[in-house]
Amino acid sequence: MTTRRLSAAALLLALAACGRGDRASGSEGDVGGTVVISTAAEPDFLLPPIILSAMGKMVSDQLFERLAEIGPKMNAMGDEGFEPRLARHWTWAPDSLSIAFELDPRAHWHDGKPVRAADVKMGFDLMRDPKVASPQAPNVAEIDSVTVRDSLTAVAWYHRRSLDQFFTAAYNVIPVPAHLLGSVDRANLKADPFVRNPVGSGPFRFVRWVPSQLVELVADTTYFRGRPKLDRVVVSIAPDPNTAVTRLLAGEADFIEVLRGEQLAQAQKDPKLQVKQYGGVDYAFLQFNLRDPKHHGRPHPVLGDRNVRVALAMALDRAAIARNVYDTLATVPFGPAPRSLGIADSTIRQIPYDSARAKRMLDSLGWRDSNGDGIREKNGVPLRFSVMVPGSSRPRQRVAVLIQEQLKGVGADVTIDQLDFNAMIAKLGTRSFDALINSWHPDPTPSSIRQTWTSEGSRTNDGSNFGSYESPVFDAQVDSAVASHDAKQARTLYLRAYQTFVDDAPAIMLYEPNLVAGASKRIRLVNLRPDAWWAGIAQWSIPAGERIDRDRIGLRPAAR
Amino acid sequence: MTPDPLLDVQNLRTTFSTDAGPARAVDGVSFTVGRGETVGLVGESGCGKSVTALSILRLIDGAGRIEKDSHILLEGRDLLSLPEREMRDVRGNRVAMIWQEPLSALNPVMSVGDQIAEVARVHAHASRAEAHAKAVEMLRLVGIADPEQRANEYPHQLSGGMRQRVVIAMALVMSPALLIADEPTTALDVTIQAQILELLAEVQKRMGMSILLITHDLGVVAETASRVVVMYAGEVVEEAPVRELFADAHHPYTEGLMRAMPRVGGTETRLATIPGAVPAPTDWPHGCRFRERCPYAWELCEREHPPLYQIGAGHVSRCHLAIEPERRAHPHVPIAAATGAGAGE
Amino acid sequence: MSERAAGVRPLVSVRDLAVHFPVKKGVLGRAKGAVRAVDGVSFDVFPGETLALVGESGCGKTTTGRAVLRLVEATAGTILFDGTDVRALKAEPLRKLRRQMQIVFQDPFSSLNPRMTVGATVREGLVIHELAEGAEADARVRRLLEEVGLRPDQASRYPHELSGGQRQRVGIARALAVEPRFIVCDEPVSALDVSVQAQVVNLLQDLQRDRGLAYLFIAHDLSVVQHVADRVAVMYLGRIVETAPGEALYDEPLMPYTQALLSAVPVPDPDAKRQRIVLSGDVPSPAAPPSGCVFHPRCHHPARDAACARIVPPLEPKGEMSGSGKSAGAPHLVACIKQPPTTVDDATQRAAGATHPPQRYLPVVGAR
Amino acid sequence: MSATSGPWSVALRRLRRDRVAIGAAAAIVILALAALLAPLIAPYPPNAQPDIVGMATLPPSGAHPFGTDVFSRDVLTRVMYGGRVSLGVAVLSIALSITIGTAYGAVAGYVGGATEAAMMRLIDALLAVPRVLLLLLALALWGAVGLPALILMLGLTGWFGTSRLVRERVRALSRGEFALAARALGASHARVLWRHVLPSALTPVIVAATLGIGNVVVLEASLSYLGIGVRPPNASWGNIIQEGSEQIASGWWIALFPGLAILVTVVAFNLLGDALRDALDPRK
Amino acid sequence: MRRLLAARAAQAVVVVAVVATVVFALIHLAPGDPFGAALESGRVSPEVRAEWRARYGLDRPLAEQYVRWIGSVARGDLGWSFSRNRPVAGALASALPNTLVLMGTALLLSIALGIAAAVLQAARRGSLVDRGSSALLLVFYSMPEFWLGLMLLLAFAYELPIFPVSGVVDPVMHEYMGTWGRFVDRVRHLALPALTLTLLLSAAIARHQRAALLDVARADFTRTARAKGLSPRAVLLRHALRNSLGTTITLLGLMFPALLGGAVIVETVFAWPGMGSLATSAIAQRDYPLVSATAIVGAVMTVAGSVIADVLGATADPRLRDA
Repeated sequence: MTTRRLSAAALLLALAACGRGDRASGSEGDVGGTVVISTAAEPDFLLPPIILSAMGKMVSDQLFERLAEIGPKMNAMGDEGFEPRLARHWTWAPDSLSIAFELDPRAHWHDGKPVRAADVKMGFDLMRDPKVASPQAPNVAEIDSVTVRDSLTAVAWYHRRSLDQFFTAAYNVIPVPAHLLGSVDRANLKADPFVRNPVGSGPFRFVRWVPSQLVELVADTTYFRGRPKLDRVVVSIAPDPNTAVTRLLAGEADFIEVLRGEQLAQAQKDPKLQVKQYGGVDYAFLQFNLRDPKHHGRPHPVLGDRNVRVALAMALDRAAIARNVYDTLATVPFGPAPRSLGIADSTIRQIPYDSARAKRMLDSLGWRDSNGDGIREKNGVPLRFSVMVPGSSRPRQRVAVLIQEQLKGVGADVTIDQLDFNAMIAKLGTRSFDALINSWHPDPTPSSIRQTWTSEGSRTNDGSNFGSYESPVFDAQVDSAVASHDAKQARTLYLRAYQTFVDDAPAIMLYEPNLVAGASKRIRLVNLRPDAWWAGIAQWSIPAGERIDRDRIGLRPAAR
Repeated sequence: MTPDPLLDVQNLRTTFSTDAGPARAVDGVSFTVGRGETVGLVGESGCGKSVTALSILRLIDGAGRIEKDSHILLEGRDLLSLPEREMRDVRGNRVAMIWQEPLSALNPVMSVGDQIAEVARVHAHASRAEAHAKAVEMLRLVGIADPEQRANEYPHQLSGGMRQRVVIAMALVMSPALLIADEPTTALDVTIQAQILELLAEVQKRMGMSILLITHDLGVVAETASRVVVMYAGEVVEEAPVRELFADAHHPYTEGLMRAMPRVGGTETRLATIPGAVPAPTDWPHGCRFRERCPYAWELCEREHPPLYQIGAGHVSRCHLAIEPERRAHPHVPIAAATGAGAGE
Repeated sequence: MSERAAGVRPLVSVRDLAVHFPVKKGVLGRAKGAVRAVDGVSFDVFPGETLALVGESGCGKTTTGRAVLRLVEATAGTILFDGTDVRALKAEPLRKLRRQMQIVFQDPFSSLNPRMTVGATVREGLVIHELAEGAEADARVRRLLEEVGLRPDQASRYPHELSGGQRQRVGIARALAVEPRFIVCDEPVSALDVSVQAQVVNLLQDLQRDRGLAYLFIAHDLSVVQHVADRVAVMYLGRIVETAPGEALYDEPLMPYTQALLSAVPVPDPDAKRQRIVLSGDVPSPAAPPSGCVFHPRCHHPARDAACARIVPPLEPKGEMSGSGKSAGAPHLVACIKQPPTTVDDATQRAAGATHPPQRYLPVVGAR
Repeated sequence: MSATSGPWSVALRRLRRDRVAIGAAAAIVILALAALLAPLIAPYPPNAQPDIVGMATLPPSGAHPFGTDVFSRDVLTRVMYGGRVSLGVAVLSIALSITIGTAYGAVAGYVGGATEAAMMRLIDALLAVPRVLLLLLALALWGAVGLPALILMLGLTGWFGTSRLVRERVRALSRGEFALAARALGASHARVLWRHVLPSALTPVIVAATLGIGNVVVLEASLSYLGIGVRPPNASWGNIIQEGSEQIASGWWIALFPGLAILVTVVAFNLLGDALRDALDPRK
Repeated sequence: MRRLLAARAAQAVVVVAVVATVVFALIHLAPGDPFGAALESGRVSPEVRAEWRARYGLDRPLAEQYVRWIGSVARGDLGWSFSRNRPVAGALASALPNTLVLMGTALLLSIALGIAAAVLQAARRGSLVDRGSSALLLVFYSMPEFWLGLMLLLAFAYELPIFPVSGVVDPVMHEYMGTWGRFVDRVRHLALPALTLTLLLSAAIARHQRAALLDVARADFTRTARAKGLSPRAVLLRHALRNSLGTTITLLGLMFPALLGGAVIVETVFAWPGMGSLATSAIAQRDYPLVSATAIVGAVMTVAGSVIADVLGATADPRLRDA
């Protein structure tokens, strides 16, 4: 599941992690305690501009504060609802081509130095510098530069106006300590000790990182917005997802972001554990390559035909597949957007499950099994394609086997190509595949669909439209939806685009899982957001009466 | 034979179970060894002489066992009825043994001094230092130069002759009453053999023990033994004082053996042979076991297993010729010519 | 070496044969010294005669036998077989020549392929040299088995089903199959019991008589050698120290080593009273042979002195041409500078530190 | 004694008297037959998913003696089909590695000298890398591999030990007396090696191969457990266990039965190998 | 003995060089650019990619790359780990001690256990104890490592939670424990992985040791010892055991790679952060510098293991000392 997130890294990092800015409050009684977060992923780095992994993001979000946080309505357009963080307030230029952020003078780095405008500039510059080769450079592409007006005022300058320009600077540009990073060798930033031993400005301080074992954070009691309730957060790194869950079940860890299947059932039975659904923004799909993998100029000999794709969609009992893999914890998506974003709905017309009709359709298209081997052919081309799945994702491997068998029932031969993650990325890059089972973790702005499904996303190097779905109709519908400034109108336009998408079937939507976190009962979980379950860690607490050994360590440093 | 013998083996029968059925390797062997005497036990491979030696020390293991009605009396005590613990007191103490292959008889990973000392530790309950001193003393006794140094060496560092001296030293630690020497010089070169035989004669003179010398080499027997027991097919076929045996071998097997043996200084240009080969111990012929190879055999030999006939003073032979001596003048084949198509092997 | 009986050319003629085995050390197996297994050996074997090579274990007699057949490669020297330079032969002519020179091994068990029947073993030479095939080969195998005293039906037996003597007969039949002229008999009877040993010795003698074979008979047992050999060469530490017709050697051994060797052989006669020379110590290592006469450290010759350690004794005639029958006219050669006559004159000896003049020393006269 | 008393028939006679060997051989034959005849005797089609919602992960019952897996497939059927892959991969890769190892070892041992030293240093080095690591490396480098490639890789990484064994035997035998006798007869090197040396050198190899089959079955299972062995939809015992190891608490039968199949196979091959070694032992 | 060590050290260098070559060949024989995948993610600009390639010399001819590679291995410069984002040497340095602890513990325990079992079996040859324990050991010997590990995990971490499921120490509490507490913590974590390896390894050792003991029991010098009047116990312990140890030690030297291979799998099952886990994760992530380094370190460990086996073997057997 971790790598599934990683596979959507491109989008993940465009994601707005928003959090309600509750001030730390409450009695002495709920301050203290240790939460051990179990995961199978290891952070890559702990310096925001070079982070690519989800777990790196999760940890760095505790260490590094951003300028402003998205509001409870999760509105990413304009600055409505955004709450101040490092920035006390901000001022739009009259032409809206620049925004000045005024920093809170109380904010300070964990080494005691105050947070300054130069730190904001440093955060931006590192993302932009080609020597750094920041994977997040595209996320700040809209920003031309960041300048220092005075020591507490940083100004972001934009190329052009856009709906999410505030979001881009407030969320994506994360200030880093210029006094510590000013003289680093940017070409070798990844080798700099700082990236494994960071000094941040957030509610938690960095303590230690033992590779492949753990990352330990401790509450910053001098945090300018009030100390977090927990004393300590430990990310305990397991080598594989199973072990990660096992640690929770064995009481060695306190929290895991996703439980499913058998392990969920076990956790539900365990009197020491709680489970908590928190939705999710992921959606998984069977994506087709519409182009011939060997000659990109030609359509795919089998999957280039829309009718074939529709017939294949009809042959899949997606409800049963979701049920088999996730039991009741997943639903079949309406379109290329998850329910939790509220943009897609049941008005979108779906391709029904009807294998008899699928067979008839394939017959009428000329795909017939003439040689009796159970596989249809047309003009000597067999109805055969391979499906890539990452070796690291058990659910997707399982789905692949289910799809394989169901499509075999209508005379289509699917071979499963189980690849390790990097090999898959390489094949996606060169578009040399037939189909894949993939999953996106999109950002809260529906406009991100451009990157994944429009022609724009298929042509550019950064785009993620690996299947080369290039429908002028869909492109135009998306463009007009993005351009719209009226939320209602935008929704209608998006729904129209989604319908086009579903009818063209460049991908068959499979399921959107409803994420269930598992945690020790003694932890009071706050604000598990569908897109960022960690947003509220600073507000999590453990009542004094329920504490165990590790909660009583207090703030003292490790004995070593 | 000898009054009040040191060792009195009576009707020893040792059987091994094999795939082909029970093998009666030693089948009713009786002989005695007097005090201070050297008895030669002679025979070809497979005749049971080594098994006899191992049986005396009760070192038959695995598939072999000594039959119930056998007796081995050492100084009047039946070794076969001793409990194992008491038997251990006999081994290496009252009865010691030396072996054919000195290299494989020595533990390759223990210094020779330790291996000799071990005997003193076990039987004399000597301290480590005493035992070591004893080992050095024994090495000196068997004529090894620089014994202090040699005691710390390992078997592979010694020459073949020296190894055999070590084995002898090990056997002599407790001044045993009986030394069983199983082909002690067969694996050695002739010049080394001379050294070892000389050593044995010397220590016997000095310590006065009895020696049971097992060998296939009649030359060695002639030079060292006072009495000879000849074995064939698991049985004693002839026993006589050494001079008498060489002068007047009675059993056709002994006779054949003597004639088949090339000798330095011998004049015959062609050796006599014994046709055929030793039968298998799982399948001894009935009647006389030698009859199929015997130039004199007649129907009595097939019908009746010959007993040990008394031939002369201290001379017995398991051959019916004892009762029909005139038949010796009429062999079936001229003995010297019996060669060539010996297809019966 | 021997020019007796003019006109008779030796079948095998060996000159200055040396076989050194490198002693390897280190990772890359560099040679660090050598074991001089055979160190300058010369002899002739004439058609139809038996030359015995006698010595104790490690003296190099087996290596010599194998080097003659090029089963081990010689380091130096020449080997002529019927005029052909064996050492110079390429693989194919050598293979062909092997038809004429054969070997019988000591251990009849390890020298037979346990996976091949007696018949296949004997037949192999016929196949290799394309002497016969099919039914003809079968017939020849049967004849050969009969000739060595086996039953033809034993052709289907495997070696482990045979007795030691029978195995040695198979080994002999294998050698005979290719109709050689010369056979190296490498301790052919030392692994056998006395009664069987006599059978095999007689068989070898009969075959020699019938087929006119020449034998190089390698043995350590002097009593067996006396029975089979026309001439005897005694080896010690890789060298021939004495060579003579059988009778001469046994009657009057001149090399002190030979004397000790002969005197050590036990005699199966309880009344024989003989003086025994018991050598002290062991044979030195062939990797570091003593200087001068290799036997000098153990020598009992009364005239032994410092010169023995300095002068390598030449193998030189010491007695009159003796011998009878096949060995008639063969010289008695001895490598000892203290046994007169010697070509190493007094002056030379004294220069090498001699304190004793050579003197005739015959402690073991008339072993016969 | 009968005419058929060659070393092999003697060994066979000994084996026939060895009750443990008979039992082991019987177990292997049963497993092999079940695998070979799977298409004829398996109760269900191997990949059929009759009801992925209602029949998934059912415990053993009369209809499904080994239960069903997460895809509602019959585990007994899968284990039978998995045996085809597991045993087939093991036998073929062992055959390959024995062939390569024998050829390499025979050449090294027969030629001797510097060539041999160089050849054996290479073997030392290859043996110094744990085979699992070597396979992980190779399999990861080549990405998803089919069964033929997996067999090839198992075969190519499995011959080092064999070559050492063969080298030692060939070295000893080719310098031994019966090889010398053959050379003295005028046999060519090829003939000596082929007719005299190799047949005797192969005895321990056959024992090693028998023991090796068990090892490869385990190895294949381990690789599949690490996710780089036999890939779905091909069932192998290893990847059935891998699938089952995630259901270990709710569907223990999925991993248990293929695990038992492996255990029985390996134990049987080990027993048979031991018995074979005893039967071929000339000392007895 | 010193000569033996020197020879083995030279041999070790050759072995490591060959392993380095094989690894290089493997990586460069594989289809595609070996370091491609790590650099192929769409986020890296072509210029940066080119710069990285230049930095690792991937733009040079193969021969030059090979020379550079061997040279850097010889200097002990193992490069940069893409997946760990740190120098390879650092990643190895944190993993190696864990592997050594695991393997060392398993090795010592299994030698003790294996030899004890073998002695017991040999002393009671053919008895119920002998046959029963032989059968049990054979079953362990035949089990896949991961399977045994999974079963132990299921039994002792899940069903009967006596031992922790993974890791070397309690990730959180260990740093805050006293000395004794830390020791107990380490032992508890070590228990299951070490037990898994120990069961497998001791089964192998016992099987071989038993056979070796029975072989020695047939040897002539054992008979000599009995003829000296030694008790069966003394013969077994003083003569047979010491002699048979030689073959067992040799076996251990030969088994070292297999032990390392077993450790790779056991480490994976128990999430033991050692060389094995490092190797498997590096391979999964195509982190070739790290992969190569683990292979080389594995080879060095194997060679070291065999040198130790040789030295121990020579201690146990004086014949080898002079060899």
